[in-house]
Amino acid sequence: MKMTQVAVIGAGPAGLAAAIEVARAGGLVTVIDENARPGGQLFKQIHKFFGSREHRAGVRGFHIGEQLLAETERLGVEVLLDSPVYALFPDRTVGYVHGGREIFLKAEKIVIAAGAAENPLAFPGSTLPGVMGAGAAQTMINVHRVLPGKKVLMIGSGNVGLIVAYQLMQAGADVAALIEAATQIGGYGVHAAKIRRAGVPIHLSHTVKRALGKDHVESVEIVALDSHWQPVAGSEKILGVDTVCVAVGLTPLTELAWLMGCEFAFVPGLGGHVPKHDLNMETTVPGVFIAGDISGVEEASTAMEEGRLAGTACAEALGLLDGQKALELKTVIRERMNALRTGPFGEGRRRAKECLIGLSLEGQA
Amino acid sequence: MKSGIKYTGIPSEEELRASPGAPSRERLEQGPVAFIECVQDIPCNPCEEACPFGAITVGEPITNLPELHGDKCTGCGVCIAQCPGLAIFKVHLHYTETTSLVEFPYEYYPLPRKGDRVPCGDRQGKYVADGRVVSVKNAKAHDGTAVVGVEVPKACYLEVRTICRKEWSRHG
Amino acid sequence: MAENRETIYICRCEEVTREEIEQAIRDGATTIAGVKKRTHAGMGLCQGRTCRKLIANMLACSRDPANILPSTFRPPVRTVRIDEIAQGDEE
Amino acid sequence: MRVEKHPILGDDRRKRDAAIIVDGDRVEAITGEPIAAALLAAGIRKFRVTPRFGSPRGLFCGIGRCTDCVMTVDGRPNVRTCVTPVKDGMVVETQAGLGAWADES
Repeated sequence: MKMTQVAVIGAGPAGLAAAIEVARAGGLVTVIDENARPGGQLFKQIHKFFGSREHRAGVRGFHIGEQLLAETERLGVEVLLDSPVYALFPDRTVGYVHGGREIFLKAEKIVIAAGAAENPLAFPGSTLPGVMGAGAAQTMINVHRVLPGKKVLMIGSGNVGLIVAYQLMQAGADVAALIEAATQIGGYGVHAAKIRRAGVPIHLSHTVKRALGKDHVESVEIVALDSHWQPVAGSEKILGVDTVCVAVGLTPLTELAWLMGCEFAFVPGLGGHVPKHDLNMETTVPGVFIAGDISGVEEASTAMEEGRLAGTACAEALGLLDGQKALELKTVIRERMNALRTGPFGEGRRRAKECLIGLSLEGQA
Repeated sequence: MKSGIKYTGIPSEEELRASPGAPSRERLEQGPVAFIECVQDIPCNPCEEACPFGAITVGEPITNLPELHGDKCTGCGVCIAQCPGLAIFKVHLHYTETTSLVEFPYEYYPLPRKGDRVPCGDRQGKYVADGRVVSVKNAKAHDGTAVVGVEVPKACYLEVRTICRKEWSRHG
Repeated sequence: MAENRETIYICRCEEVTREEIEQAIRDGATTIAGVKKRTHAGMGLCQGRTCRKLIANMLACSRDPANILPSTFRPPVRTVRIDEIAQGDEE
Repeated sequence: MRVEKHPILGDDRRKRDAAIIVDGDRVEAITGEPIAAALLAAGIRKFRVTPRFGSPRGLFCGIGRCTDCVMTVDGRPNVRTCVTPVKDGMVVETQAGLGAWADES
């Protein structure tokens, strides 16, 4: 059996940031990821990030990914790829598969940074080839450099829908429209403004009625919704598109935390059931930490800060950092994190997080 | 239909008027100036650091709207490519007797070239007028965000914000 | 409702329709596991990874979503080949 | 269709160094890219037909979770094409239903 001090599950922004903090403090850390490449979703994010200098604002996501990888390499962090973690055991043993065989890794601390998955949307025709997650399309155009289709309908006006619509056009596709069931745009206005300038209409209070086609999407029918979310008869419109991208939110990938017996709280603002955690990102199971989207769906910038927090807390718990030094580091990280959780978009998440952490502290008392 | 960025994805006239990032009419008369169309309190401040003259302030918290100080802004336009939201433009109202110059960020392929005649569009991508490309800045520091300057008829300096990409590529 | 006449698949793997899930809920299913037992939704190749959320949303029409827990997770929670984990750790 | 030119990512300089056989036809590909990417680049969108109703399926989640994109690869059914890298000479077949192992037939 392999041994390590800290096992980090997931080599996305949260996991890599956590590993970097542990390694910086002199700890032995192993990152395990099911994908062929590290970086999680950062390498498909080709837009410039928001925030301020300390959040690497103005830097494109994939460059941030490159920086994180360079840092893990410099610190000698072990990153195991093509290694899906399929089980966690109560004695903090990680079961993963690599190269066609099962391997067990025993760790003193575990950081679960498994990320999130896109929510599906079911409608007539939603199983036709050409209907896909916006994230799937984004991976195809920006990582694999292949267009999934020529003309696209985007469903969902959150930042994912707005950004992927823009990036589809950057890759050479045509976006026929973006529709949103709610009465206002969910994501940042500046992202919406970019696609409007490119001539893409945004239809609010609209949903998809069905996708049509024999072997793949050939057209899609959209319909307006009234104030009770009911389709308005006669408002149907057919759009000639070959691709429908679905961007209707994300759900944290929490299976491993359930397996470990972590207590959960239901917080709709964070994507549903999320493991309770304290200010150090530690769950109700001692020695098991979480970071990133699994602890509530947010953005890569906050995921990295949560990872740093979890990594620092692990290092402290292992005695690699003294209490004073750890507190200093964690205070700086929390300040950076809170700066991102302000304003009309961030405040809801901050309140949801506070509620989640409040719930956890209550449980401990 | 409701207007405003939350409903249309386009900042309304009222939102722009109320925004501390939009230059005054007097300032526009005086020469080239940045035009910041950032009207939501999002956590972001690279524009503040981008300006070498201290003409943009965001301060704390970083969700504050950027404020443009018209007296300090020289209209150099270096802030345009630094805005992650692509929400900063530059307007030179009296470029010539009859034309204005508008600079905007542009991240599509292919880039226009200096001297090209291009169909120019407004905030909803609708054709406004033909323009002449006078500059295409794409320094390494821009990291792919090119800044395109177009000379357009004076009447449309407040409207033109992009190139009508599809119409343009159709013309070859 | 007219749109119900067109098939909507909730479980993409086992091709379980919205009507079949609705019937299971009428028949008394109150949990994701209950729906699974009655319809096979979530028993296909992806093991409910895609339909879980949709079924939870449908159950939430009659119950508080906070009380709709995901069905029990057991290893393997990722797609792995059985021969890979049957072989064991030989290191 | 491949994205050859890109305003942010630049030109795609990767060589089409591999070929896979898809239902008997040769399809150009790039070693290491997901099979699904090579298929989409060649305009192939239907990857399989379902067991119950025989309806077409293709790429859906793109991260190896939904299993909608599975095909029979080198005689092995239910291979997730969105996360399985191309190797030169791979034989890829549209999968019918749950598929069959090459040595089962």
